Amino acid sequence: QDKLYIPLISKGFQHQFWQAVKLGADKAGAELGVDVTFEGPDNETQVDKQIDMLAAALAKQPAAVGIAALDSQAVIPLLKKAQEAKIPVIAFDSGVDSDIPVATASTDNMAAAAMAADKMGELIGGEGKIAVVAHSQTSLTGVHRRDGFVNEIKEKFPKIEIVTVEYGDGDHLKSTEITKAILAANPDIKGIFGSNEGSAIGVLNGVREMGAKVVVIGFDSGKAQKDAIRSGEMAGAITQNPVGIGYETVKAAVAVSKGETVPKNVDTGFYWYDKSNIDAPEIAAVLYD
Amino acid sequence: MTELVRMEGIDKRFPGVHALKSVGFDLRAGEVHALMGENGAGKSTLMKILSGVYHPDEGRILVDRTEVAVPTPRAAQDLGIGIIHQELALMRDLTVAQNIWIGREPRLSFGRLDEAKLNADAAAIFDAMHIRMDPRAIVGGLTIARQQMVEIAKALSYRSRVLIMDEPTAALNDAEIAELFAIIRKLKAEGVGVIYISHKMDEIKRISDRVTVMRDGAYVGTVEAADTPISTIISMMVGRELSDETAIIPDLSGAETALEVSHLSRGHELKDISFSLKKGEILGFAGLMGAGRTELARAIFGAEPADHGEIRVHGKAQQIRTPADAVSAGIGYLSEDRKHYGLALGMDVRANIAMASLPRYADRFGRIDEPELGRIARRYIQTLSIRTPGDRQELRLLSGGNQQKVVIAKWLLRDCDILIFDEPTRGIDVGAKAEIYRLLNELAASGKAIIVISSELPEVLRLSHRIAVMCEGRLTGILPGGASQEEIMALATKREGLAAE
Amino acid sequence: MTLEDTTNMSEKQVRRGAAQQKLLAFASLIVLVIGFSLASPRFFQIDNIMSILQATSVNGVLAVGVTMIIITGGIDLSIGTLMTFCAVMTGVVLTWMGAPLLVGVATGMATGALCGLISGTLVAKAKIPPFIATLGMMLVLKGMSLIVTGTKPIYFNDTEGYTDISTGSLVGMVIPQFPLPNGVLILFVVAGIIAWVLGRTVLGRYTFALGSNEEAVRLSGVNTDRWKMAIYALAGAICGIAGILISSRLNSAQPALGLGYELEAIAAVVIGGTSLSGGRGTITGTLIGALIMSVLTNGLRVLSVAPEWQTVVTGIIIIVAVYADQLRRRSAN
Amino acid sequence: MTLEDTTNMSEKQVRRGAAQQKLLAFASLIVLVIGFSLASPRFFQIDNIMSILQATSVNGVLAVGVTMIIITGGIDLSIGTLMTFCAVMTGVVLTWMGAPLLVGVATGMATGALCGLISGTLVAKAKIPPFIATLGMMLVLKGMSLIVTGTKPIYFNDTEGYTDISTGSLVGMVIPQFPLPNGVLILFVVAGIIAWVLGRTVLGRYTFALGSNEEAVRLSGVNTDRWKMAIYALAGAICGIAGILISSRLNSAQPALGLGYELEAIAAVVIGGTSLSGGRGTITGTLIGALIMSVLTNGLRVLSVAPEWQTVVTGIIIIVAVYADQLRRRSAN
Ligand SMILES: Nc1ncnc2c1ncn2[C@@H]1O[C@H](COP(=O)(O)OP(=O)(O)OP(=O)(O)O)[C@@H](O)[C@H]1O
Ligand SMILES: Nc1ncnc2c1ncn2[C@@H]1O[C@H](COP(=O)(O)OP(=O)(O)OP(=O)(O)O)[C@@H](O)[C@H]1O
Ligand SMILES: [Mg+2]
Ligand SMILES: [Mg+2]
Repeated sequence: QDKLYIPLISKGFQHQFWQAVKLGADKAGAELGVDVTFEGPDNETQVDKQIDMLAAALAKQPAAVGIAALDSQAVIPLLKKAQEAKIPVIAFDSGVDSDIPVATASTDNMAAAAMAADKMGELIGGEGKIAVVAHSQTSLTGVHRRDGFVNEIKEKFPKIEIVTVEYGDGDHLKSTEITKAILAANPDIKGIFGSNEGSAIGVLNGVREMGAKVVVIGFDSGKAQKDAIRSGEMAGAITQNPVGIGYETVKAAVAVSKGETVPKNVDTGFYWYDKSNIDAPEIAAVLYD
Repeated sequence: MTELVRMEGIDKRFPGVHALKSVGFDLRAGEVHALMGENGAGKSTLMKILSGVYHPDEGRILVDRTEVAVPTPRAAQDLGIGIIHQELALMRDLTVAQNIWIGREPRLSFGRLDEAKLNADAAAIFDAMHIRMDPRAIVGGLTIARQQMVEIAKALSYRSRVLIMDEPTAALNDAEIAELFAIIRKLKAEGVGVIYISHKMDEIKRISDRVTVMRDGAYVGTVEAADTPISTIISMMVGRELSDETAIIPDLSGAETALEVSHLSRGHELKDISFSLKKGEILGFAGLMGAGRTELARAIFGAEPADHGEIRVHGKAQQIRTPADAVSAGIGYLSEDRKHYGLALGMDVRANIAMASLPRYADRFGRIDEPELGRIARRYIQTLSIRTPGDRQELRLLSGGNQQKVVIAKWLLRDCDILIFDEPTRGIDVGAKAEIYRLLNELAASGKAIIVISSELPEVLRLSHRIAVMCEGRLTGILPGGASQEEIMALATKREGLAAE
Repeated sequence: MTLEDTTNMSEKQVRRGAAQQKLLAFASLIVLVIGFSLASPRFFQIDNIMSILQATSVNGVLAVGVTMIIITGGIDLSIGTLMTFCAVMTGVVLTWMGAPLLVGVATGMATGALCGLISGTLVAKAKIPPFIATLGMMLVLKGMSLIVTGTKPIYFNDTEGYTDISTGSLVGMVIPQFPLPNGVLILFVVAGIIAWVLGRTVLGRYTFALGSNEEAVRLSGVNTDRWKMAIYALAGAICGIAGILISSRLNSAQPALGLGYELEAIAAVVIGGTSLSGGRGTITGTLIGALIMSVLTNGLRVLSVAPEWQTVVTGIIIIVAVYADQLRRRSAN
Repeated sequence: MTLEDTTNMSEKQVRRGAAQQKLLAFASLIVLVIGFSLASPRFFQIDNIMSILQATSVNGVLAVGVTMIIITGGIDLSIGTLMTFCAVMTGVVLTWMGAPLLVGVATGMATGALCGLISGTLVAKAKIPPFIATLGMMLVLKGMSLIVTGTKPIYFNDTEGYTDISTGSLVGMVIPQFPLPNGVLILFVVAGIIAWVLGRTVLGRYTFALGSNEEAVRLSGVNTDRWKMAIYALAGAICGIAGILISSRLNSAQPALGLGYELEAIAAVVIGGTSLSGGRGTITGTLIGALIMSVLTNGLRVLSVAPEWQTVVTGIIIIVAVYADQLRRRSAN
């Protein structure tokens, strides 16, 4: 009668991306008959808050625990504790610098952002000015997406100039104001990349309010981005498979806790979607509102 | 005469203090009934009960011979009871007129204020009081005396049938007191009953019809003012006779100069002031309200440093830019506004007494010698007969006069060579006043140089070895001790315009 | 009479002084604007100026609301999440229940007023320190927004004209060269009304009086509790307006937004010279404070200053601006 | 004499009252702990209690530091980012320059003291309101941490024993059943020292006096500016300790961390009964406040309450706890 209990400690819970991960986790929980809880700190700087959460989760002596570490090293002492208590650990979204996790279900954010850069280069014809509105200067996803994008542009498109990289904390309004300032400072800008949902929507808003003609490339999914892509305001976006990440994490956790072996790395993949393929079944399956 | 108010068997306890012990009191229409008693006797507490601030533990209140409840200040107002609180209860960021009419602002439609009427009404009240006051002045910028005027005007504006005045003249000068008395007489004629609390004994004879005396929270008796000598009232208050002494002016010709102020000026407030003070001397400062005595003291003390001029202490020129400079040069200053500038009301008696002398009672780790401070505090509580349940009582719970004594204790403990007392006996009862006069004389005799600023001419005359008089920021003259009141008033009203003629 | 003379002189002085003061209060702002204009030709463009104003609107409205509370000597930490909650309730009424626009706007403001009233009651009746009462409300409202929406944004796609509330331009329709966004117009209207309320009405008088000496007001027979509750409720309704503005701009009610907006608004108020200990403050000051903040942010971005340096420079300039203001006040004395 | 009698009576009463008060002050905390223990058997386990204490350590240390500043009637918004900056400077000295452990710890505290001194100078000498001065510092320090580190965390892998500062257990080495983390020990030591400073030393006395009536203290001939600067500097040094604790726990200096920690610490102080208007407050209260907050957070997590409901419940309980405390104080009067 005692259901298995599996807590997932994520990097956040309010953003649509994390809600989609939660959706997948809950789905797996329902299918496999286990209790799943899902929580994360308010923002991605709160490394110690996440550690407190992990500690509270371990206190509940779960069957296994899932963690999307905000810092790849800071969680290690607690993971060691989990290991001692024989609680298997599954890493999701991004890995940790340790071999304690028995499995990792994540996306290669660098590669995903590089794909966005390729599309941007294509769409603006390989030259001109562009800008990046990233969601964080310090979080792993923020840094990886920024670097993935910037490096790819530098490598492949020497004629494209990235005029600025600004950070809007994923706050829609802040990203809007940033975009407007970028447009004011660089009226001849040709494209802007928003590195997560909040940033992308902010860029879209800013472009709209300034009445500018700019290629907007987004990241993640959500109703507003989907609508904008359908209407052509946004050229396209990269999406990961958050539902899949959540689902695979719980699935692996259950398997491990039952003593089965699981593959060490589960790459849940990423996809480019635009007006042309947004309704294709394999894309529609990884998008969320 | 018809009876307006009767209080019977009023009992009130505070933690550690039995403030009122079954006190009775009555007030008739058209009389001025003085309420007398030492500091902490319970006068203010009794009046706060009548005006709805405190609730009695026992006893009843009758207004027009019917028993009433006075749960809130509002209820008291509705019963026609108005009060001037001893501790000024003003909104410092608001203007004079706004303070007076708070809660009763004349309104236009949509909750709009009729500011013009507000100011005109306030101006009318001041006109009736024969006082010049800008209704639009911010109250926080007024001197204590003028704030007191605002309180009085506010109380008058209620047109109450019962008007309680808790030490209304503590900060006032003779001229203003005369105006106030004229107003009280007019109110009396209109049938208003006035309860009058004061520590100035001469006022009692001048204005009151009956006198009720309290001691230690208990009712002592009620007498007719006209046929009871002051000395009887005093002995009812303090339970013993007080002997009145006059100043003995010592020969200071050989004494060395302690303080020399030359050509001190600041803005419009202080104009080219020079004087000197000898060791062992008490120099009184007289002047009308706003003459600039407080400003002068604050300038010497570095609270608001002067623009020009020189201050020499024991012959040495001193740069005094802050009070800390002044204190280390050996100058102490007791402010006239104890609430804002003198005391930390949230702290206890002991801490306040020690405030200026702390480092002296600390070791090199900064650790305070609490037992010693306790002993000292209790010693001052005894010598100044400060009425408090103990040296750890928070200061805000002490009666006004007892708070004043704590400020005095603070400066006595600091033991400065030069002491400036600005209105040292404000709100202090006769018994304690005599005690303070004795203390000041002793301090002088032991070689301290003392400046006493006072609005009470008798006090200045009683204490001073010499009397400096100021008018509108100028020092208009220095008179020898024992000068007549007329001489002083002549200098106090010697305006610059007139002087030029 | 001499006294008469001095009074008059000072009266005149005071008036002239006041005019100077008002102008000088803008000094920091003007210096900033001139500085940025010299540094980048892109800064002083009509489009960018409109952006700056637009960026001021939400924070400005919040700041105006909280100015009242700060003048009473209180504080309101819940304004950011209350703004969001109002946006969410507007969304619920407009999108989920399909009510007409006006009903939605009214709901947003009513939600704000109600929550403000709750805070006010906690402060006035339960005597809970404003910091705690509104900290509690901040958390409660943050959670409530997520609960009501199921953590998903509510989009206003079906409500015709909702985005125009903030981004349309009535002024631009009359004077095409000056496309002042409606959001800014609303900010000015709200600021005007509250300035009037503070300066001319009974409510305003008690706002200052409460902050100056609450006990004295109570002793004067005023029902201080009731007035305080009214002030918190009014401030709450203004947060409701901010909620409508932000959701109209984002065309959605974002339930996770809002935290941190309170600090920005309070900063604008304090930069504008309102004292946190209550009793004094002006709406003009608050507007200037809010403008200083958005000019700074925008200007540094237009100059493409590195983001980490933007924070450093912002911090320094805020201190310097307030210091300059401090000196001005002292010398005016 | 009557007064003599009352004195004795009151002295006794006061003492008995004080003891009762002290016990009752813990009431909210105890009720919470009992409630959670009944609700979940997992809550009152030694491991979980240690987690709670460990989670209190950083916030507790920050709160102890800012308690002093709040008692003076000031506020310090920069504590969160200052903590981070101190951690960063410690990292620079230890990891980049390879200095010995003690030098690193000293650097962290010195950095804190220096920055506190700057804030204190801005407040005391330049007369900038504490809210603004420390808001400015908060931004400056936030930027500085990012600049110094190049936005990347500094790891302490090469510094032997650095993580033990916070996560090791000296107590556990003596009493194995009670593995109290060193971080908590440090919190208690810091709290003890500051409680002593506040209660027994000249600095402490002036801390209260400044908050009670600064002008009166100044007019008593005390160099208020210098004392205020000393208090801010001491509080800064304590932030330095918090920085060492958090970086030792995370084995890294995270440059983006810190924003929001100030609010949490200030909340703990105010929940603990210290008045934001200054003049009164206790370190015991602050510790209780910090514990209430971490017991709440942990308990709700152990009960697996949904995160959005966690916020709502936290908000309500904070209000209720402070209200209960309010009632207690009133009835004690
Ligand atoms: N709120 C209070 N809590 C505790 N004690 C109080 C309180 N209010 C007054 N007391 C005490 O009650 C006694 C009476 O105080 P009260 O203010 O009535 O004296 P008073 O006669 O007006 O004295 P004074 O002439 O100094 O104004 C004093 O001992 C005072 O310390
Ligand atoms: N009638 C007045 N109108 C406006 N301001 C006044 C008036 N009277 C005094 N002041 C203010 O008070 C200052 C001087 O007052 P100060 O307190 O030094 O006088 P004082 O002689 O000590 O009188 P007081 O008895 O009031 O203490 C002036 O500079 C002025 O600012
Ligand atoms: Mg009294
Ligand atoms: Mg004076």
